[in-house]
Amino acid sequence: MSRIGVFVCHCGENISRTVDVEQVAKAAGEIPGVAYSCDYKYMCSDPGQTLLKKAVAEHKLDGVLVAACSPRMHEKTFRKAAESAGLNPYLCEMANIREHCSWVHEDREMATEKATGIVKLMVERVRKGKSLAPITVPVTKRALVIGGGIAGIQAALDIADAGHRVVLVERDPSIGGHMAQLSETFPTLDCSQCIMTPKMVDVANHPNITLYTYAEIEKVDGYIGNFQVTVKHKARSVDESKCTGCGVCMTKCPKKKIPNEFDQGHGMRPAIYVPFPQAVPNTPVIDRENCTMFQSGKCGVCAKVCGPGAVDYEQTDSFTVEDVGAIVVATGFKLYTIDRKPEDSPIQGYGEFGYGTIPDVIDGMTFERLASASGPTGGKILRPSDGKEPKQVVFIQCVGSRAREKGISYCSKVCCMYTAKHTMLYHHKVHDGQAYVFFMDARTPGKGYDEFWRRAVEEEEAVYIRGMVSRMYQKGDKIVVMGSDIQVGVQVEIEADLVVLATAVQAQDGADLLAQKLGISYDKYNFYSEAHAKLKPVECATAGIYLAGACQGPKDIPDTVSQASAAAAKVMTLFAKDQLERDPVVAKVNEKYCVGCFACKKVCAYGAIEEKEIRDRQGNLVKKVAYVNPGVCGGCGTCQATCPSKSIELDGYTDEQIMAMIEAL
Amino acid sequence: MNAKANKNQLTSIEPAYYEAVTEAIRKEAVKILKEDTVVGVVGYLPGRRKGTATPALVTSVEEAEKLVFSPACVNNLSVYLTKAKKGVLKQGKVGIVAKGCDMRALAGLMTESQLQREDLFIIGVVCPGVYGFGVERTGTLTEANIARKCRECIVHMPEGADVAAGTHAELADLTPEEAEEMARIEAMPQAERWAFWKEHFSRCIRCMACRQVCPFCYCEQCLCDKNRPQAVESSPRPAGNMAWHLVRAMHLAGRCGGCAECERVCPMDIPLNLLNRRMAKELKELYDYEAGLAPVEKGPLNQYKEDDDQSFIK
Amino acid sequence: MHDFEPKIVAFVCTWCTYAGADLAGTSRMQYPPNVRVLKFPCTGRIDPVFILRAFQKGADGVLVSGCHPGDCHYMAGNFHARRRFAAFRALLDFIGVDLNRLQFSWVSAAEGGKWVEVVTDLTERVRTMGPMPEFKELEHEELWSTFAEATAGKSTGLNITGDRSQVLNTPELKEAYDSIS
Amino acid sequence: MQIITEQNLRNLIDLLVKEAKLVVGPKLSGSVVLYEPLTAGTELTLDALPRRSSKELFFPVCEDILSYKREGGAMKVTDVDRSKFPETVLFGAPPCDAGSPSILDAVMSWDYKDEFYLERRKKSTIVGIACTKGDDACFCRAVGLAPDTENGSDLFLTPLKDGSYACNAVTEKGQALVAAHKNLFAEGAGAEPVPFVDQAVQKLDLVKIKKWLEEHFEDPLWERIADICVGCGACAFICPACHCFDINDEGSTDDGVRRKHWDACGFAKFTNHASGHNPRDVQNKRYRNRIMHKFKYYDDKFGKTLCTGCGRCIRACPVGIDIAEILETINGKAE
Repeated sequence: MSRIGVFVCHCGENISRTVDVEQVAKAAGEIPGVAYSCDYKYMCSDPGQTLLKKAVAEHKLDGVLVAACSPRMHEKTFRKAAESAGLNPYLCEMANIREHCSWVHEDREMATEKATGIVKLMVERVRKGKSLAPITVPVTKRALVIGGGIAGIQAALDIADAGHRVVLVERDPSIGGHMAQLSETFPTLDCSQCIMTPKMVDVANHPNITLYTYAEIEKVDGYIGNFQVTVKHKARSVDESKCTGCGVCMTKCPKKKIPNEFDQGHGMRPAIYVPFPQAVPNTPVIDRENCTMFQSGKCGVCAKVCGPGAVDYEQTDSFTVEDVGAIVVATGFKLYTIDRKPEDSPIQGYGEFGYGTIPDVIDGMTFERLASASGPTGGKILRPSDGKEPKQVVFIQCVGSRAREKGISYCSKVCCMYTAKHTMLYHHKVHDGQAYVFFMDARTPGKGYDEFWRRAVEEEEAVYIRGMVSRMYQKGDKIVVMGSDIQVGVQVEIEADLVVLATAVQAQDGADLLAQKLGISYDKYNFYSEAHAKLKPVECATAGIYLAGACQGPKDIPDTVSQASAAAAKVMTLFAKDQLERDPVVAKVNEKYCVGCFACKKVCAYGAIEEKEIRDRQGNLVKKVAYVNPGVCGGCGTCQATCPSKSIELDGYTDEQIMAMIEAL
Repeated sequence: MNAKANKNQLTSIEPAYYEAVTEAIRKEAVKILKEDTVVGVVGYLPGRRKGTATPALVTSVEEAEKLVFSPACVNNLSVYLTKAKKGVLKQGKVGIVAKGCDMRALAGLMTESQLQREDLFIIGVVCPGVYGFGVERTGTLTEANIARKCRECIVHMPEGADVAAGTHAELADLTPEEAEEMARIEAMPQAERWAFWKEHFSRCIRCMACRQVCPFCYCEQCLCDKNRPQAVESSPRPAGNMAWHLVRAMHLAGRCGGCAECERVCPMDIPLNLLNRRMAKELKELYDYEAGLAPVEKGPLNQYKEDDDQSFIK
Repeated sequence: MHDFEPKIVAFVCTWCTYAGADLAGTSRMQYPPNVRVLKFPCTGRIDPVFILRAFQKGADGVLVSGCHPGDCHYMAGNFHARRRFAAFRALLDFIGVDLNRLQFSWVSAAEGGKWVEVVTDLTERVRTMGPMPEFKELEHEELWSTFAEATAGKSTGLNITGDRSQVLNTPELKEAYDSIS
Repeated sequence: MQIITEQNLRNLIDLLVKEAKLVVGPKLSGSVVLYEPLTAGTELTLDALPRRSSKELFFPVCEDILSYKREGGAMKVTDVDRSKFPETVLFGAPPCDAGSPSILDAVMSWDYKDEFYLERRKKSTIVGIACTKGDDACFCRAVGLAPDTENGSDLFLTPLKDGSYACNAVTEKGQALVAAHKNLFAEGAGAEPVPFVDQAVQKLDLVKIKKWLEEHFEDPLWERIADICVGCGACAFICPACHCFDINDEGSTDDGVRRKHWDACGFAKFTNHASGHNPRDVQNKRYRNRIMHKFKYYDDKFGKTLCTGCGRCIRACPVGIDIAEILETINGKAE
């Protein structure tokens, strides 16, 4: 039989004013299993806690119930006190007779009855409670950052600067991401590459960073503090350890007319290439689909000219397994492209804009490349069709974004600002040109942002037309843009030389597949979901995985960098301890009775449940059962309510406790 | 018999149809046993009494040649793959004779990781129906002796089987008795509904035939057998009986494939399948889910949509 | 005081509704004292069996309350609970339980007022409905062959023939009994 | 010979009800016929064998043994008042039901006297009736009974072709019942009795079967016939002779009721030890126990066969296990 002590608190007069605390203490003393009960003015005070500790010793109590305020207020206080008296802290509970009773009722008799009822319930909870020990998980102090754009670079540098080792994995041959493609950045108009490339070099040179480019995540096992990540190193056909980056192979490659992805297909590159001159690493990669050697077996020029003999046509994909304790996901975004739209694209429509069919209708990123000094036009604004300088340019905002009927309801956040920037860049480069912008509203929250936008409108002579474009068509070498100006209430028709579409920011291709490997959740647009929109904006629901940048949703550079540093800080917090300590309120499986239907696994939002094989002594498979990884379990108990045989049980909220409480109603 | 051409006019299914199915099953069972494709075949053998058949695991060609299919083959054999005969699956691939409703159970068991498709060789039966209980069990199947569940069968064709025995055949113009009964109960005033079920459940003696024969009651420890804590009283009294049947219905919600074996085997004639039907109807209406039409990743109560109905929540 | 004080049981999640009820307290809002709160980590933990059991053990009304959709501390517990209880409601309705006795709600940690409203509404509604007889009656019903009048002693206090309490009060037996609880 | 008309039989029931006796007989309950208390003679339904046997009159599905409550430091225990068990008359039990108490008396009054059973037994009078129905599951003749076995009944009725019944007061209880209601019975030759139905399984050599069982505790037969058993308790629960029960405390550890209720050797947990070990770990061992208990162990101990051949288990078995067929098989092997 248990020996429970019940301590009824007056809380000054807060409780005793409406509840007859002496009566409650007396009634509590008669509950089976209660060995001691008393009341006291302030249980949370030092003398109150001393009273509790003394009673535990004197009356050999094996459980404690403090009937006082909300456990949200003082549960920690009393559990600590109980612990110092030698009790397991989880055998100390609180009965809430203040917030849930004395403060909300006036009738003394009924409030006293209710308080007694609450105490009775909670005594049962203590009685059926179990001692629990905190869970500790060892932490591997090495981080993985997925994605080598500005978000990944920032996160990797921050973590590495803090003295921890980082593995940075980038899918493309070079890090840099979208930011490396940009010409100048709002709201300061500083050159993107000028601020980006030093950071790229820092990554390459940092002793704590292992950089894998042209690599992808193949598989993720493990959990917070203990992930095992398999990285697939795609065959580069160039041995990185031998290559000096001299570039002779590229100049000698006979196949040079391949549209360059970095320039949105508006520049050319050879079959063996680095994406852009400042690439990190400066090691070329062979584009096997376009390489004559790979396609017909005849060529081999690059191998012949390579002094160090780094070109290796036989190279195959290879794999490494990286042990890491935390993962930062920074996979960025892609821009919605109409012509390359996959059949199942969530966005439908916009065929009327002629993108992909009219050569001089381009997207924002292409304009960035046209405006970039390192771009295909050397920084001159020349239109793709005939290389002429456009004199009338129409910019259209919200192409894809905020168009619920076309599949995307969110705002892409950066387009208002970058379109304003585009009008300025255009104005700076083509002094006699005129920029028109069709827009719904200008969204410019951010430091210096509205000032920047106003500058575009007021000083840089961009004509902003509030309204949408209904149709565009080619007329001679002009593009006729028909739209409405809803402010003036007239139809507008502009004969433009170039049209720039601010297409929507979308999740990266394969974002969902990566999420499935990582076991993190994503929304219907494949953007990754944070654990809490307000208070856990960086954490994933899956412990030990953090988000940085536009993979979570459209973001501009300052926000991305801030979040990347925040994610890095979270990783550092995790790495600050050798062992991770967690609340022991986690689920456990009764392996004897589990039959492996894995309903628990299906409802677990944390991915904490794994399949475990039970084998006999001969090694034959007996059955598969569920296994809860205590390091990952969040403790919600949804699994237990789902399990038909109750072979999985949440410590701290067991069926036995709950049933006993119901019995005591 | 020209079942295919006249399927809408059929008022009876003659024994010849079942004989043809029997032949096909025997042929297939013999073949897969001879070729060592399977270690055994779970099928039906004739019973001693007229109009009865009994489940059997046959492992030899001689036994396989005795397998039958008739309207007396009421059992859902999939239960043997999770319970009494589950050991046989460890020895190798198993053949099983399955009607459409049994196929739904198999699909459900695959959904719940209890079976792997590759471990089974499914001899599907194009089933026109089986006998009900308390009816004349003569050779010919008619509206008068067909089981209640078969009247509303949507799975005459055993989709997803390795082979199908029989051609299409079904009785025409059967009144949906079970749906009508369900509607009748739903239309009762609430107190009358309570009285209806209370009366039925009070007869329950907790023989657990409903549980034991259910392909989905494969738990090694039934919640209702647990005594610490005792969520459901194990004594056969009205209180515990009510709790047991509610728990049973709830645990089968979204999983039950509608074979109605629970109702058939109840020695106290409790219309248990009505509960299962009611839950199935609700899940179809709310989440557009029908159990067992194919193996799926998650059942309706193991998943959610953010915009699920919540009109009942304040 | 009323003629009938219904027993109301509330199953609530600790993060939202329990905190909402705390807020009602700190705001000194008033509501009927009939409710007993059982705290769970999440509505996802709440098994329909608990509701059934509460009715069996004398509850006249049951409230289940948790975080609003999207606010779940555990991301999806309340979404799973929503489906589970939608199904369970249908079952109870089909079996003939008046669903007016079973209330579901989302009450956030900020909604002290809503907690008061939900609890008050349910208490008053159940009060007008009167005691819930169904499950309670079942608890006392026996099959005919049990001869209920012979065992009526347990519920009415009558017909007590033998009092073995003296026998069972030997230290050994007491210890044996004590050890199992 | 004493004759009672059908009307007078029903009148007798009415009179007994008025005398505050508990009158139990086959009665339509929902769609099934069960032995239930009759409130009027018209409720008696004799055209079908009740689904459950009449054993529940003496051995209820579930009954309280005691109730307990912790008061202060002491546990207060309250017994059931068995003196409240009513005087009972059972009507319409065919020999396969009426005969069961005389089989069970042996075990119930063996080393431990089951006071609950014996008290009920003492207070009951059994009005048996010769069986003129029967189907291909019946095999009472094969286990030593017959449709007109009077043993077990206090008063035995034989249906006559004119609808009346020939009565034979087998015991003093039966004589007392007739004597107390003399005017309902008439002396006469009576019409011809209604003929009995032929039974499919008529002859079994129970001695030989027992011998075979003695020698074949381990035998492939068990696996062959019993592996399809799904382990429910339908056969045991509706059996007139099965008498296993479980005892459960229901309620909390402080306040509750100790109940005794039917159990079945077919349940997987029937022999499960607290240690987790289960000596009857597979279904065929459990089914073997069922046969052994009925045709060997009980005979060893009490010289009786624990089966009345009512055929209920054959009709009810979800998977068509046919005890008569099994006995025939064993009989054949034992030759």
